[in-house]
Amino acid sequence: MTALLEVRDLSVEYTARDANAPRAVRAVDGVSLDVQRGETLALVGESGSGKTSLGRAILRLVPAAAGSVQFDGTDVLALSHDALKAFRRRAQVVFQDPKASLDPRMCVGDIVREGIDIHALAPREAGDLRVAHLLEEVGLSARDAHRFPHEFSGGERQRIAIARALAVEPVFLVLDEAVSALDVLVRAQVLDLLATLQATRGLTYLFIAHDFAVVERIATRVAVMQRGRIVECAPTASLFSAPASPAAQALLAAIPRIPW
Amino acid sequence: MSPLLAICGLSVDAAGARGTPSTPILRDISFGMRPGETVGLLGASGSGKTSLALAVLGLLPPALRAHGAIHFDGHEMLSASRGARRTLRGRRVAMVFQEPLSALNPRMRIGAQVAEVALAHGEHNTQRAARTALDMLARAGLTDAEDQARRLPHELSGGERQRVLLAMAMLLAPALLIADEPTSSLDVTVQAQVLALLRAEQRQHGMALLLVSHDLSVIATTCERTLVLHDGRLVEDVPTRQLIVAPEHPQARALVAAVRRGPPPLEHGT
Amino acid sequence: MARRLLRRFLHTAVICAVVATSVFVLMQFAPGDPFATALDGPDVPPSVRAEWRARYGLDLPPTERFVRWGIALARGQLGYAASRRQPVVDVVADALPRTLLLVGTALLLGFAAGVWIALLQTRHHRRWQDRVLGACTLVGVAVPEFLLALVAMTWLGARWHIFPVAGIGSLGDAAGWPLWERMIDLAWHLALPAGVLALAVASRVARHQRAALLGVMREDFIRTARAKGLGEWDVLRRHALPNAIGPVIALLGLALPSLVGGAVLVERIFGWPGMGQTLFDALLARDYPLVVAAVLVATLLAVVARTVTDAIANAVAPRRATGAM
Amino acid sequence: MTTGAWHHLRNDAGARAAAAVLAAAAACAVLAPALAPYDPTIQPDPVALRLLAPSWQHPLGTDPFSRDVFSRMLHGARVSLGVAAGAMLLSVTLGTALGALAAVMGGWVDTAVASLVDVLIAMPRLLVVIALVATFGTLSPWWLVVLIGGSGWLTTARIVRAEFRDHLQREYVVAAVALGASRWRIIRRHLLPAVAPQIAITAALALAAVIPLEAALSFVGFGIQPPLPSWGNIILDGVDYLTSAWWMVVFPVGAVTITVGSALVLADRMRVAVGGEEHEP
Amino acid sequence: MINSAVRPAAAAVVAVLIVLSAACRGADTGPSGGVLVVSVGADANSIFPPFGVGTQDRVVSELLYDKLADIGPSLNTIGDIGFEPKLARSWEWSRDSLTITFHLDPRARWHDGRPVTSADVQYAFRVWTDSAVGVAQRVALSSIDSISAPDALTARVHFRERTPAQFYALVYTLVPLPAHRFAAIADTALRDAPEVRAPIGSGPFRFVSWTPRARLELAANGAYYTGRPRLDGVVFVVAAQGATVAARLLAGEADFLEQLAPPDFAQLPADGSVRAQPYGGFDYGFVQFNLRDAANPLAPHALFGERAMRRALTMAVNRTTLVRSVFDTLGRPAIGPFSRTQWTADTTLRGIPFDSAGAAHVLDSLGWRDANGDGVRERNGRPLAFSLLVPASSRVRQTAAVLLQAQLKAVGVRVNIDQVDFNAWLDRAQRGAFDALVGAVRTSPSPRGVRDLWGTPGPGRGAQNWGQWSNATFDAQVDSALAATSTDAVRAHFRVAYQSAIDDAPAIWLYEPRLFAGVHRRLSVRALRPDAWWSGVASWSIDPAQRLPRDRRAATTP
Repeated sequence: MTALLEVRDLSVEYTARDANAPRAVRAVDGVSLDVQRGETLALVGESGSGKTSLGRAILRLVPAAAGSVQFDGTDVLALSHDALKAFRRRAQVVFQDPKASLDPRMCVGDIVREGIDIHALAPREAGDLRVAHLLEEVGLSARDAHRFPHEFSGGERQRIAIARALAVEPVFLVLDEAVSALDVLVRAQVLDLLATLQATRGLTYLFIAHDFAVVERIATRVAVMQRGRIVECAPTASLFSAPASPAAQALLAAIPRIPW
Repeated sequence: MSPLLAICGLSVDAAGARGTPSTPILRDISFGMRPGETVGLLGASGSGKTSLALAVLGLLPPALRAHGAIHFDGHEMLSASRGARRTLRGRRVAMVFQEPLSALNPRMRIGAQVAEVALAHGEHNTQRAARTALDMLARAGLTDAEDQARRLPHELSGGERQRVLLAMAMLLAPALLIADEPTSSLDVTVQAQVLALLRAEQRQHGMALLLVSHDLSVIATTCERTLVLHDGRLVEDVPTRQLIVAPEHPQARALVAAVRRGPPPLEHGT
Repeated sequence: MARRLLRRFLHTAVICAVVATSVFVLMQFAPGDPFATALDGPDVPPSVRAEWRARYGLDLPPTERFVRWGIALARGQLGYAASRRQPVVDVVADALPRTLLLVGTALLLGFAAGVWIALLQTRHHRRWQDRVLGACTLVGVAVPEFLLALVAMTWLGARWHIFPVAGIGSLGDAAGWPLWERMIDLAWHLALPAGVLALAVASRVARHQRAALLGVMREDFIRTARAKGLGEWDVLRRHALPNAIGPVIALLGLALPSLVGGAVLVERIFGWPGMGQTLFDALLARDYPLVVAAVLVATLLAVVARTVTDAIANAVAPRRATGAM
Repeated sequence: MTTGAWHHLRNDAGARAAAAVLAAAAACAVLAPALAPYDPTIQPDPVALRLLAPSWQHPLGTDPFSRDVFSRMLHGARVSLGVAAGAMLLSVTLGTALGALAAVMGGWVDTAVASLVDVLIAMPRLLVVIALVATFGTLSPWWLVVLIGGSGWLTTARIVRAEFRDHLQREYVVAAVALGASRWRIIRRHLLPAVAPQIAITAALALAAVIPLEAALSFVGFGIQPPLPSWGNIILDGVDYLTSAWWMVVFPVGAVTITVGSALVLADRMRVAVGGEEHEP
Repeated sequence: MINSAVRPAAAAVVAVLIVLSAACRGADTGPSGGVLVVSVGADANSIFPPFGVGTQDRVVSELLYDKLADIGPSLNTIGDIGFEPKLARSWEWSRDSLTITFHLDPRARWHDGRPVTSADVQYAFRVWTDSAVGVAQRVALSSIDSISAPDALTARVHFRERTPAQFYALVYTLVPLPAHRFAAIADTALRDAPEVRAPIGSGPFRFVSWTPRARLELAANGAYYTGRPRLDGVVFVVAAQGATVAARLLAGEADFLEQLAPPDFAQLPADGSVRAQPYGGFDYGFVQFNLRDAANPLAPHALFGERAMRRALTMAVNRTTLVRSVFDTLGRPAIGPFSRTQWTADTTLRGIPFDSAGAAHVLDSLGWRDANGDGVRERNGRPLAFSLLVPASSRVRQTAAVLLQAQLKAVGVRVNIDQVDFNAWLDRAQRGAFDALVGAVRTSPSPRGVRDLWGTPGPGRGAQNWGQWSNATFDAQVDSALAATSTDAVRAHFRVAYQSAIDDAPAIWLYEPRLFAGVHRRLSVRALRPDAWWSGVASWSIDPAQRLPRDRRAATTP
């Protein structure tokens, strides 16, 4: 079976508006990676290492400067308008800051059903039912559909964001620092939820994080990024026991250990 | 030894909009700190940790009202005059904030920002203040301090900024340092360095440290004693070791469990 | 840096070309010509009118006139102001310094006063000082400038003789006075027109500055400054103001054209023949070389003012590095 | 506007007072024919009854044509506020459309709109309107709306463009893009509601700018044609009598000031409601 | 326009002032020194006589330049009766009246000290008549063939034809110019030459400085041939806003204001520091009907083509009320196409009386009836409405229009006021693109102007007859009047002409303002000549006891 996602030599550039002249900054520099169906590939690196850009380029949320992205056999970077819309049903994203990623002016029900409406997946009442279902699936209550994001805690908001992503029934989720902004307590709960969803829905995750501590629990494999490149990619267990790159070693050393 | 800080029955309320009842943020908090003691304040977000820290400095937002008593260094902070509180802040009690970027004045050179602490507390010689600031910046682990002092905050990395904040807080060797989530916005690798610096400074000057965090692993490495705050109430006040071994309150137990659990038994794919 | 200046220059040139062309085209649709008043007499035969039109090229087809005018303009020849019987350059050279003086004084005074008011208001936020000053600035923005000018002229000038009613300087042997006396005389004549404009500027600046200051006062670094043990005035002056003044300066640069617009009526009322009045008269006289020149000068001034204020604003408050990319 | 901001605004005494004043002014305008004791154009006796001081018959006095100033003020509200509201709506709509277009389309559209704004913002609005009025000769109130409105969209366009660009970067919009939402849907469902408070603020500011503009235009003789009363031409009728018949100037100027002030206060309070205005002691 | 409360007081002031000013007239000797400050609303455009057009141009240029002779207090324009010698000490006519020989005053000097010679008269004639220079009033000298200079102090003017007003036309238009200064400048370049902005004249005052749109300063010409003026200087201070112009006088910053507006009377200081001095004016205002269709000049106007309609509208207007409202006591209803100050004026003519019932009756009989009850009459479904073109520059005319609008509304006529800026107003008036307009003229002392204003448009007449009114009787009588040489004959012909104009109603003759100059207490003025208040400035004086710092200036003798 081929990989669900094949990224080859992907580069992303930004125009930095410096004081003097605009100059191109290469955020992602020739990255290649595969994500197998049903696995969780963790992408770890310090801030500014280009992991977020990589994730967004894969979803075509930012333009790629070079390279290719094959998703389930089709070239994502060459998709037509309609095909792109179809692709967006299959690949979804959850962002780091649950406060910023939810439209504060929409009630939770509307947020979650936006994808259903865009892709015309269900008529009015059936849509409501689906929204209720989704909310319950992520650990909220159907009644929460009428409330607004600001009435929820951080963890709950992230659940809403997950429900929104799941509404279009994707097979692939980019979790862009999806738990980084959460308290340790909530973080564990959301990670549990993600694990459960992966199990029940057969999802594939690209899990972006800056912290080995969270990755350890959820990832099948870990890719370590540094300055736009992937410096190491290995199964979780082997990476944790024998990190090869200095970047991975530093990250590993930084996990706070409680002196039991 | 007489306590450095004694908080008795502290409550903080958010004044509600007209007509609506006020919401309690902190309820009836009491604890004390001896000079040189390191205390962790553990709690989930929204538990009122930051409000407690700000209340000690008398920096609560105007919408928040505090009741009870905060005795610090021979003063009653809640009833003290503005001037009296002002002279204590920065000199006897200092604070390090969570977001080092936003906590620094974006258009003031960092050297000047550090030196300002000295100038605000009786130092009139600007050059001497600048020199003190440079020494402190160097001690805080800022490489090439003289050059860095001339920079603006956005030209520094996150870890460097937090060192600047720490230098600012430590400049006049306060009796009490309050660190509010000093590491949570930093990269993991930098977190460890900043915590190490904090511990080193605390030990060298023998000041008291109140470390506020939601992460027990941060507190556990630094503090002798841990307070657990839940929903505005103090639910645990025990030595850290005891908390880790035998947390009593359910919330405390959850917080401990969150960092204690190893990798979960996940079944990958099929 | 050179490239940026060049870009800016080209941008300005394009703006000027667009402005000049549109004004020229607009003026073609306006009925009447610069000699309407001059030739409005029973003993002026049509032949004389035709001669006059021919003299200033008004009898040419518009396209040809446009081409000729464009070429002359590109060469830097602003032409002849038929309604004023002077070269346009002379008219502008006469009026521009006066407007610069008036608007410049008003701007500086108003800005300083406005910032000061805003500082006071922020210091005493939500107390009576804030409310009283807030009410004053509100009225200062809401009352039409021309009325303020009329009231000032009527009472402070004509009734109470505190300031001269109008004019740009004293009569008599003023020309022979020593420099400093002439400066004082000028300031005395400038007081009312500049004062009225400054009042308007101060009110606007104070309102924006107050809002900006309050915005900054919510920032974390203000809390840091307080945690250092700084007094409130120091916090305001040293930390809040430098971070809040940039947008207000930039805004002032944007507001300059409207200030010039308000200056038209103020100049008229106080007999202060500056650019605003020149442009107004030229518009009514259909003196398009003068209109185009005045509009160009106004445009250039606005562009320069914006460049300068943007530069100041940038220097005062360098853009904060935006967190992630 | 978020519900929070809306709630905040509704509980704000200043905002409520300002809104009440504006509503009252609007009510005067709408109900002018019913409220006005006299026909605003009728001249009972332009010799004996001219420039009468306020009295029970004429609460705000009479003008140099013996017309009732109170009735003219009420009918003037109709014209002045009508023109102002029309011009405000036009300029805000135009500004929102162009600003949104520039932000969403980017590229040359953005450059074109930004350049246009750059050009127009350099010219004094009063003079632009005077030039246009002089060109077109007499203007009906409708044309005045078009001219004033057409020259006032710059601020809104700038703000909408900046806000749109800001929101386009935010994660909730990126999330919508990731869901496959079309541009139009993003504008309609996310950006416009997000920027609506800013648009409302610029609308209030536009209103505050337009009312004095009409007055200034009347003052130089290019405003609403007589005998139709507007606040501006009531001031013009009275400006020669500043010292002898104060009522001719005080009331219309007062009306202009209070209306403009209310619009400004409303804009302020909206800004506070949206952005919060909290200040630590 | 005066507040009703102060009106009686103002009337009393006016009465007293008339007496006072009469008393002043006698004072020929008086103190010298002091600077006269005149507050004006419009700056001069050109102070060089040939290029002057506006009133202010004339004011300044006539203080700077002397004419050959000046019109006398009688303002007669026929022959040379009453004319006073100026640069020309004397003159004589040839027997056929086709030549007038002027003898220049040998004492006359230009401001630079050079004598005034006959070559200067010749040069002036060339400037006025050369189309390369393009002087607007060229046509006024069209009857002059040439000017010869038998010697330096004799200028002989040769006319092509004799006309009653040939002397007036010559001396009132042609002003000797300093040939030695300008002859080197090509005629085509003269207009824009910088020299004309700082001219050298022959008059009682010499040019000092000019800050356009702000102030223009003149100083006494110490070498003036009839003696130095009493004033040390004259300064004109300019402000565009009417209120400011008046405020300057009222605040004592200026000594003189040509014309007080009605609202100014309410503001005259209680201490009497400023008085109002009446003098006659040559102004009258009217509503002119366009007898041709605004869109098609060949077709008659749908309303005003009918004489009965014009008369009916005239009948509907209560001019007494209108004038009282606009001017209070400072104006009078106009009688016909002339001003009462003109010597050809006739106050005994039959006007069309105010009679709104009569007007309604005529309109009814013309078929204009208000069938739909909207207050406006209709005929064949077309409402009785027209637009009235008003210049935004004139408050008086705007006010008159608003009053007129209300009065005509009362008889079921809807007037739409079309207020445009002066330039557009003039453009539309000249193109005939209007229904009716509110016009006002300031005529010259000569009755000739009436032919251009109201004569049938065509060669030599009707240049400003924008309403295209045409009346053969009027034309013939005006021609006869202007050809007549006896004043009685002139009056008789004009009487018939005026009456035919009044009866035919090409316009509603609205008002004639009385002029009141504002004069500060410290200033003594002579009688103000209706056509030129400035004619006697050289003999005005300022009370030495009331000198101000602004009167101090360097010695004025060159």
